[in-house]
Amino acid sequence: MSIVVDFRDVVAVAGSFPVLTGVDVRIDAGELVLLSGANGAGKTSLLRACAGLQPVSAGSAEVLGYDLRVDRRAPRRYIGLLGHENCLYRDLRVREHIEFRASVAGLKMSDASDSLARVGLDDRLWSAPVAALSAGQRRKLAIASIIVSRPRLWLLDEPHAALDSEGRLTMNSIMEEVASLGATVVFASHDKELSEQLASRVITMSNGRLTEDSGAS
Amino acid sequence: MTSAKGRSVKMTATPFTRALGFLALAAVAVMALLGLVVSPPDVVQGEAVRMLYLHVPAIWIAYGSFAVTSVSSLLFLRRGKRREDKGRHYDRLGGAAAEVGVLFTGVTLITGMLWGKVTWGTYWQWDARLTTTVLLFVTYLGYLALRRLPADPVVRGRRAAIMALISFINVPIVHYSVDWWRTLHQKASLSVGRRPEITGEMYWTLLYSAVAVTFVAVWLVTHRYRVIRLEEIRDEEMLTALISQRVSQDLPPVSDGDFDE
Amino acid sequence: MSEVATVAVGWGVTAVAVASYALWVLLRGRTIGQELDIGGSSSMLSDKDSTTDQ
Amino acid sequence: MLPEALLIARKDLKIEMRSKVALGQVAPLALLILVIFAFALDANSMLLKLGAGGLFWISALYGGTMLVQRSFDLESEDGNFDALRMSNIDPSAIFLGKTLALFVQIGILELVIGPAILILYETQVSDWLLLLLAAVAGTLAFAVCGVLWGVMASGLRVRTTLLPLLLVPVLSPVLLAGSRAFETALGVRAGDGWTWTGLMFVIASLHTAVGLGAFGFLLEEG
Repeated sequence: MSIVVDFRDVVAVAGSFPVLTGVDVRIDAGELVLLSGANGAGKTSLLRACAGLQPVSAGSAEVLGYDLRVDRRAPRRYIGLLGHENCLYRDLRVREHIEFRASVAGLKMSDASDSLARVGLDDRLWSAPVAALSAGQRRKLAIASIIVSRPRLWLLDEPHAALDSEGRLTMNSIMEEVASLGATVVFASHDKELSEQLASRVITMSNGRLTEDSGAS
Repeated sequence: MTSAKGRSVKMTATPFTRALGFLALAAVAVMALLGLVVSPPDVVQGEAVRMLYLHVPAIWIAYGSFAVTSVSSLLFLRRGKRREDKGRHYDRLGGAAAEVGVLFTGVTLITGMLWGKVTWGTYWQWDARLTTTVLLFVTYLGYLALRRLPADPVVRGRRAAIMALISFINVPIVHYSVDWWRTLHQKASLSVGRRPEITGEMYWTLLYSAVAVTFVAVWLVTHRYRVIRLEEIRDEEMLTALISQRVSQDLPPVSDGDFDE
Repeated sequence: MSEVATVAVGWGVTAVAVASYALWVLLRGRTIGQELDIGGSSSMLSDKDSTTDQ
Repeated sequence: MLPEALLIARKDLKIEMRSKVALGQVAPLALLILVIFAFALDANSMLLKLGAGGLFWISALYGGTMLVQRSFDLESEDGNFDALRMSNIDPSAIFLGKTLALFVQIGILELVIGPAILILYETQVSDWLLLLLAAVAGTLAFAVCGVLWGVMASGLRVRTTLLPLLLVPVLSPVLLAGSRAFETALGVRAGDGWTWTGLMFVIASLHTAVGLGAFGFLLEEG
């Protein structure tokens, strides 16, 4: 199996605060990894470092075979990142938004409509402005925007946040589906029940490094 | 008291700069003597010509400093990427030189305005050079403001370097457009105070002053460079301390079942 | 203002500006040096203190 | 690269169409400034006529700076910059797209203040072609510099104060050239308006070259 994320002793600094203090982790293709840990443990920073958004200041970091210390941009086209924020333009309509994301990823609109249905967003919301959506609906739209770009590595920061119980189950089935198709999913969640039954591997972080790893190789 | 031996990198004064500092002081003292006492008053401008020995070297130094900033910014962007320290010495040099450049641009403006008052009868003329200089001053003040913002040092350095280069291509544009604006406009009114004939003693005094002020500027840039280095060392040590503090807090993992928020 | 007074003001302002900048740089260096528990030798400052009169 | 740039520009303009910040808020403010100038100059119609060119560019500069701010605020909002960075669009295309959108928005703003100046300050146009080309050149230079400095200041807490400090010195030659060219076009001063217009095109091209090269850096570090 090919290694998707290969971090060795990674240190990362945001401002003047060390957010990652020596992360050692390797993740294979097709894994479904849960990142667990208290607020401020470094889950978000690890996900952002994998996406090449958080610069790495020490150690070696490779994602999908690209050395992040040489080029942070290279692997991004294969990565889908769902952050705390949804990355939505408030003034666009749902349809325009998904159109924009699809065309940015070089895809047709037909793919986009499928992804909206997949996350359970009603057709009737298509012409609604993003600003009018509820928090949960926005989260779903953000997830749909990621499905559109068909990433090989999914980095999801609290994908369950703001979703209702049905939405959480849908989210889980999406993660399971893409992992079964060979994509890699790394997600952080505080919803222990929903996450642990889903994940093939649980990584616990504390103070910017790994403290427990159920699938350490 | 720790010995300075072997730790000279962390000191802002070394024997060399100490010597340079004394040299600069002595040179400035002689410069004051030459400029204020020895050299004769100008036939046209009288005593006011003594401003020349400050004003002209100051703008030379300012231009020189900004040139240093531009070159080191370029080197930082081009060479910095692959180096282990990301070429941060170029960044430090650029920052130190820009600060000294802004200081001397300020000196140029103040001495120029005072000089203008006694020779032209007015503090400010919309003269091409004055206008260009004031825009230069504001531009590099902006550069320093950008440098002061908190960010990852390499990120901040790169942003500042790009700004320095844009500012640099802007200098000739500003100069050219302002110059042209004034020549189109009022051709006569500029020749109010005639330039002094710079010959003999005045010429040598001016040249000497330029050398003396250069010593001062080099001393300032060197020390500022070292202080920036010290600031960086302090930040790095704080970071190392923070990392080891975080690492030592590692056990036992308190986080596992934390569900808040 | 007379010519002599103007020249005096010009040189004076310049001296004060440059000297205060130099002093600020030195003091900052000393402060950080002391924070780092290095440098900080009093001789370093007293040498350069004389810069104030430019 | 060009289709991607158009995509970005269309997105920005669509947002503007929906939110109507340029037309609904910035343009009225710019108009208000024209009125305020008349107060400041004591409604001296001679002075207003003479200064019309400069006053046009000052109020365009003021309103345009706000539009630059707005153009980058909507990217900082809700983490959209991250989405742009992750999207694998060429940064140069983002630069061109945002420049194009800003050009159109500042252009719209100018279409509001331009006629207002003609009416309020009783100015007459003596050379329409020069007026139009000078406006295009100045707006282009404005938009290019605006995007360049806008991205640099974006994401910083002090961006509202920092952006004008960085932008105005850079734009001062544009303001100068625009005013002189307009004065020629409005027939209040004989002069070489065409050369000034050319200068603005030169400024715009130089900054475009820098932007195409440096935008990747700036976007990444923002």
